[in-house]
Amino acid sequence: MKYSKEELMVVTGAREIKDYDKVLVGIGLPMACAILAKLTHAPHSVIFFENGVVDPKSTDYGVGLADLKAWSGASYYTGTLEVMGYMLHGGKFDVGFVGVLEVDMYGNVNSTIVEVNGKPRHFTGSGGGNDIVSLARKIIVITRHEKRKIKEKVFYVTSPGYIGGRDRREVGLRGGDIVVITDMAVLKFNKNKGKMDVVSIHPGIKIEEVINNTGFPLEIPSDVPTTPEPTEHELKVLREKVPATLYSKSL
Amino acid sequence: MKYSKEELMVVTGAREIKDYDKVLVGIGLPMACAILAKLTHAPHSVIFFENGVVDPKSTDYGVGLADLKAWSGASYYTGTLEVMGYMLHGGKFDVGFVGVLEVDMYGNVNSTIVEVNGKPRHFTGSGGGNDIVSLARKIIVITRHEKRKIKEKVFYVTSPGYIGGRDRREVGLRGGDIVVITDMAVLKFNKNKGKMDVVSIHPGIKIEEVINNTGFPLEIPSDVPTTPEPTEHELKVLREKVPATLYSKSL
Amino acid sequence: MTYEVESKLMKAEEAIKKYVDDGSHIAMAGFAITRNSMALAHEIIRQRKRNLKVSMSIGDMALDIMVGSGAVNEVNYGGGSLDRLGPLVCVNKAIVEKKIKANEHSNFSMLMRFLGGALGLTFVPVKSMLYSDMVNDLMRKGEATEIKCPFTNEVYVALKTLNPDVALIHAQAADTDGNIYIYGPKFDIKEIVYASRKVIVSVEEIIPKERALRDLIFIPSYRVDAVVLAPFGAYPTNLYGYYYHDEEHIRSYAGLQCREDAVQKYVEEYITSVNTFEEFLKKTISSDKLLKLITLARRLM
Amino acid sequence: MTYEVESKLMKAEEAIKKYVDDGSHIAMAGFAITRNSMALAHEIIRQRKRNLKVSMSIGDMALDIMVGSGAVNEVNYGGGSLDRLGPLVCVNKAIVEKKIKANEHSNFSMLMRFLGGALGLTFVPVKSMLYSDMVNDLMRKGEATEIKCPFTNEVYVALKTLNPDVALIHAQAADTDGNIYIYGPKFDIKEIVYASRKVIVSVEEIIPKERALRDLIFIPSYRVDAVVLAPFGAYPTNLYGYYYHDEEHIRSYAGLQCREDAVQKYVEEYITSVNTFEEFLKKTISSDKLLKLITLARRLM
Repeated sequence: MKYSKEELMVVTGAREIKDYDKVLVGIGLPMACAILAKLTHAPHSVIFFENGVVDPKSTDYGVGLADLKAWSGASYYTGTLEVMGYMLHGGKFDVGFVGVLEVDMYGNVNSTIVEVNGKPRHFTGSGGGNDIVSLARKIIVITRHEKRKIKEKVFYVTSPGYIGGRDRREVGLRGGDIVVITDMAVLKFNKNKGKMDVVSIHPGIKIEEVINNTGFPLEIPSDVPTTPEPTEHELKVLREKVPATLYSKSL
Repeated sequence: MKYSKEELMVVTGAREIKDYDKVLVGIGLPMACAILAKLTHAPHSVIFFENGVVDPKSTDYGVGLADLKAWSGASYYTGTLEVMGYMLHGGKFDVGFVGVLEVDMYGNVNSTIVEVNGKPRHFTGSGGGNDIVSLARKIIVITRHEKRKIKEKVFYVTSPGYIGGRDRREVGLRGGDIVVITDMAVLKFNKNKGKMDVVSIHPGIKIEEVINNTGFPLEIPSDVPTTPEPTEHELKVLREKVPATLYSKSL
Repeated sequence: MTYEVESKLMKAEEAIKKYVDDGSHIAMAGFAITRNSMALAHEIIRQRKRNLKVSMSIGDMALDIMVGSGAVNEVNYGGGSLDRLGPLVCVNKAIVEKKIKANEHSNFSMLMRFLGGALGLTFVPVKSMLYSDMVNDLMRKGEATEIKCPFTNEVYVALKTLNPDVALIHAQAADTDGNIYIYGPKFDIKEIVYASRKVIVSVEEIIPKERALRDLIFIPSYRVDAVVLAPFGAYPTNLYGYYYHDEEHIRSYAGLQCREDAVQKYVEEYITSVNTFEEFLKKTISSDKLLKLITLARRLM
Repeated sequence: MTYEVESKLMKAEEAIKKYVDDGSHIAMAGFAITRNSMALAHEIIRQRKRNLKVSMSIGDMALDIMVGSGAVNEVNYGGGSLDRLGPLVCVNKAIVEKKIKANEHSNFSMLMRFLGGALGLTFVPVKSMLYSDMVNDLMRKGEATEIKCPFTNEVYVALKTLNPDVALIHAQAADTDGNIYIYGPKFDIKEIVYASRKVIVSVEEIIPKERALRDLIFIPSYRVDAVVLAPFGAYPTNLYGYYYHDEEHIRSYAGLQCREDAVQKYVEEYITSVNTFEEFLKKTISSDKLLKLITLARRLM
């Protein structure tokens, strides 16, 4: 069965979610991952927005976390204290997704400010992003694979990764492992190398493409694993039940 | 108009409450004070229980804060975080009443444990008492005037008064002045003397009676003020509208 | 049709077996003579759990009878009583006789220890308890210390936060999705529920989701591990909107004065000689009195 | 018959005059394109308040237009946007051009600064923001510092708490006793309301106390200083259960890119050339569109 790169990314992200996981998401690809997981292998997972919306069941998630369309069918409405405090800061989120402008070789995330043509340009800022990266048990970053996005050093550290290439817990952070899912590969932190490293390359993507589109040096062995393809069932559920507006053309 | 000593105590306590005050009470004499104030000079005062009941309007307050009778007609139900946290610890209570087993010359309050016939006997403990004494803008203690209750030194400091006779703010406490209303007199802290002192004696009570029934030395001048008597209006409202079970025979 | 709640629905016996061990740290949210987790406390006593540590803001009858039965060896609490029906006879006696390790607090200090635990903090600052004998004792035990505000240099008490193994809550209702409804004052229920690792909620009734108002959900389904259907599960204490307390029964309990033989007799007569809380109710309360308590509570809503 | 709410009921004009001064510290609880305190923000701009400091967890359109109009010189916030309808054009530009002092936080850090303020603490510990450039900046400014847990020695960020002069909240309803009802997600409204010295709440409607459910009260009457009746008072942003956002209007606002002339024109056209928010609505939105936004929001409840 053929599939788009976005479909592969959603499936890859969904597989990071286990049954009964509590998952903190934003609208877009992350929400598609969470919905797909819930409709396939993780029926008891629970989806949260940082503003207090729990387990919405909509057909159209609109333009973001503040869109009433994204809240429709929620099982519970609460507030920031309960979601970001008791759940996230309390160590109860298994998976958190974050959007990024840039991510670097230490997993540091920038969602605040970048240089465009040599001039600083300010974007959204942290929102719950820093909280998620600092505190969720597993952090998933979904991004397009480009040199200007996957860098040696981010322009601004909104959320800290593996500080100085060290284990996150060692330096007092509570956030767990950071998984970067791009349209070319999956990257995780490699303890021995002290930096982010490719753990699998998507089907059809060449090693050189990944190296050439990454802003820091990567050493990828020729026997690097291939990212598992979506199953027919996953693709069927994704196409039939997950709103395409969440992930198609969303890169 | 004749009145009982309990009636005088209720009226004296009620007068400590100003209009618009937020008042934290327990069942018994304190509740009678709060209701009387609200029905006379402080119609906009708001009455709170530490468990989250706000402004009950009952005809029978039953046996305590946990009696459903005491909650009847409440305008709002919330929890401990809002009442003891946001309101009390947040510095928003103008008046707090506390029950005591003993109070001493520094205003220290014991509601935990006393010696009975040389053996320790444990009672209620702090509950919200310590929080009130530590944090309310004005603290009112209502007690029978006896040597074993108004002492030189309490057996156990549940709630701190004027530590070592010093100003409470100076030592880092946030609670305001402590007013002790007994069946004989009103006592407040005297900065110059560094201890609790009589500010007025109830009508008909002799100076010697007060001195003899107090467990620490008092110097009471012969021109000590007399506690103002209840007005006819106060007595009328008290007798007609405040449940007598709250204050009669409650000492 | 199956409902989500069914996957968590169990008898008190099973819930206590599954989630409470000897030595467990238990949190409860009763308050004096209201909303006591009585059905769950009875089951703990019936299963003869030992060396329990109980943390609660205001001690109640459930705590007292657990202490009286010998199930408890440590208590974190903020004081407590049976209101004017009596003192916590067994707790008070156990403290004086040093049969339990009692860590005394103010009400708000206990709340903050739970709040901090819920928030994943390892300490919380409070202004309560400064210069009290309570804090002196807690400091000796390593549960508290002094801390200064790094900005103002103001002195605070720093308290260790609490993450009990299991919370025992008695609530008015669950819905068929497993969400919990708490009516009336909320005490510290939310903080306890999020501070604790596991959460057992006994409820008066299970209502269809369609009849429940989403805005009234107090504990979301995802936070609840076991739902125990226990009508009159707070008896003889009261439950807002559902039943008034049984003054006679509580007074007679308080009258035992925690004399060992008397308390043991109470435990035998009412708890260990029966198999379930339902049997206790059947044995203890007439339908006539039950209806009176229900009617009065409804009138007081 | 007079109702308690009447003593606090006032026009937006009066409420802002009474409680907001030049230099005031304002807290708001909007979130991107939902529940913005738009009627109150318009009034602030109309009264040409200056040098305001605004604190809010997630920046929204109300904040952006206040910054764009020149009313604000300092912002504490946790990031923000108009969701995918656009960025906070004026806030982003003002930060880059250093026209405002911007103190950036994470969402939860802002919440904790409010929670701490509500609790009367002078500092709060958080694990968020460690090793970030945000905390470096906040430390330079004296708003944050590092602190260690006195029990575990674990490192935390200590944040100064916030006690804004006035909170601006937009709510669905007040009742005739002056209690406030918030439906849908609650964000950080409770913490902001208790952290702030004064509280202005604009509401869609005032409902008879008898029709209101006491268990749904979210802000009690005693905590509210002014109630402003402002139907559609969050427009063009949305309000749960009441109306959907006006995508066209917000997109066109975001399209101004905060070019000075364009924003000034927007402010003149929609805010300062009218006397009230009602006039703005009359001028801006057709009854046809209004009904569509209402209908859609009701369907999405």
